[in-house]
Amino acid sequence: MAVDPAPLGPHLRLRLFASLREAAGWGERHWPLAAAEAPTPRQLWQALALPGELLTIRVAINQQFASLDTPLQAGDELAFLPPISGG
Amino acid sequence: MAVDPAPLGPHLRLRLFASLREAAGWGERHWPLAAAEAPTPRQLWQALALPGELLTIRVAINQQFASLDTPLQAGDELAFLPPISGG
Amino acid sequence: MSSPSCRRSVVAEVSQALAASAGDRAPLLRIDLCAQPLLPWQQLQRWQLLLLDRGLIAPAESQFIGRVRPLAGDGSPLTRLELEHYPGMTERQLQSLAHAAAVRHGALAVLVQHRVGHLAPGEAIVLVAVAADRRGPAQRCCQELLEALKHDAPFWKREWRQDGSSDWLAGNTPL
Amino acid sequence: MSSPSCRRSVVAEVSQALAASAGDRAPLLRIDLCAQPLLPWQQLQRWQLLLLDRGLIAPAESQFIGRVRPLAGDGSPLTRLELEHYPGMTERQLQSLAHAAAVRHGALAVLVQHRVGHLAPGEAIVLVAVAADRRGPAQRCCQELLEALKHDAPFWKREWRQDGSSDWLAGNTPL
Repeated sequence: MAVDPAPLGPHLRLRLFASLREAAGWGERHWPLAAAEAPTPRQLWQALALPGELLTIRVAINQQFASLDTPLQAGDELAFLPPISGG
Repeated sequence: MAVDPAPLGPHLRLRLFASLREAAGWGERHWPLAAAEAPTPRQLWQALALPGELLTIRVAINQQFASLDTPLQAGDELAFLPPISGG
Repeated sequence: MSSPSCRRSVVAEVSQALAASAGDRAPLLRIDLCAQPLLPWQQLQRWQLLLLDRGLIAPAESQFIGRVRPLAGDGSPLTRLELEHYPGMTERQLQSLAHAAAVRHGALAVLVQHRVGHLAPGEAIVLVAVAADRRGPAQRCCQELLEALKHDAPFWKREWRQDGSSDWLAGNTPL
Repeated sequence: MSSPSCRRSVVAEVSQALAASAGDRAPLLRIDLCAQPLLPWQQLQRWQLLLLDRGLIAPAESQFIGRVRPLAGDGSPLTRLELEHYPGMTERQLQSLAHAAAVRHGALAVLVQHRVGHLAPGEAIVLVAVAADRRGPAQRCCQELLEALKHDAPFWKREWRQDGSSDWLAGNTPL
């Protein structure tokens, strides 16, 4: 799964992991932002038409757990995390 | 602390440990029994005039915890155990 | 003291420097992600030397080791277990969970070693060790930290079976 | 597999033979009283080899190590800790407590190593390890067995101080 090149203008970095990455067919991509745009993870989930139930997904913004309704800013890294199974 | 020699007739083996052994000045002795006699640990504690409070003491008969009021038989090993501090 | 098989997180180094400068109270944390087989006794022995080196005598030490089960969730033999993680976030979360648990329980030191990559059945996945002044805090901290990292550190397990098929696990085994 | 520093109890041998003949369900118990320094990692590694030898892969392993504190109860430096026991009864009680805890929690195997004699500050007093199929039973069994042996196995601690004075402890440190 190739990573698309980062756009020159303001953008988000998007990341998927494990089962979600495989179902979506990509693990990392960039999302260009218009100047005043501050989408939430929930809005991006719908815009990307990602597979599965958002209910089972946790999100991380800049590698920290965050709410689905946090407004995102240019430069942010947003990750959708399927159910965790560590340890 | 020398152990007294075992008497020829029916008897109990008595044992004390740790602080109780040191307070009493002996660790092991024998207690002759008359034919029909079956004293309890509580009775022996009093007969021996052992130091300290019986309330804080546990007894073991033949190396198993037992009640203070169990009748003892010839050949039994009775131990008075001060508060335990293991592990 | 560094392990050839385990990658030391930068976050851990920084926090440890802070801990050292903050004096006796700050817990000593050591957190590693390991791409190579994790040998718990070796790691524990190394950790023990590290504690001695810092002058820490821990009257109580509680440890947990988790290993790969021989069977997959569907009961068929497991050939290997794959552990994916989120580089950067996983280390940071382990660090933050370990620090929070150590402070909550007043632990002297916490060690977490967690595998990533491909593991064979029987191999160690995770090692958590907690040194404390009393047995209660050591045990409770170890237990809580294990639950915390199972639920709040981004790891994903995939079971590979003999026929080449695989499944991502959708959660943890019950406590 | 036998340890040079630890005296194996006869009761443990018998129970293990029984366990072996009773099939998979009986827990593997290994109980030792040690008159010489107890090196926890060595013992754990040996135990691990014993489990492998019996074909036991334990997905979850919980351990506890207790060490001699540097200070006596009155806050003065401790020169050594003396551990008295009741030969025969102590081994039997450890065996019976370990068996009961293992059965109660369905543990696969339990290791108990306990020092007797004179110990220096920092030396290991007790090592308890429990192997089980899941982390909950492993942790709970380890914790319960530690409490049980602290309260129901006949051991007595005496703290020796620098001025040659000593005190028998009248109980355990709080949990």
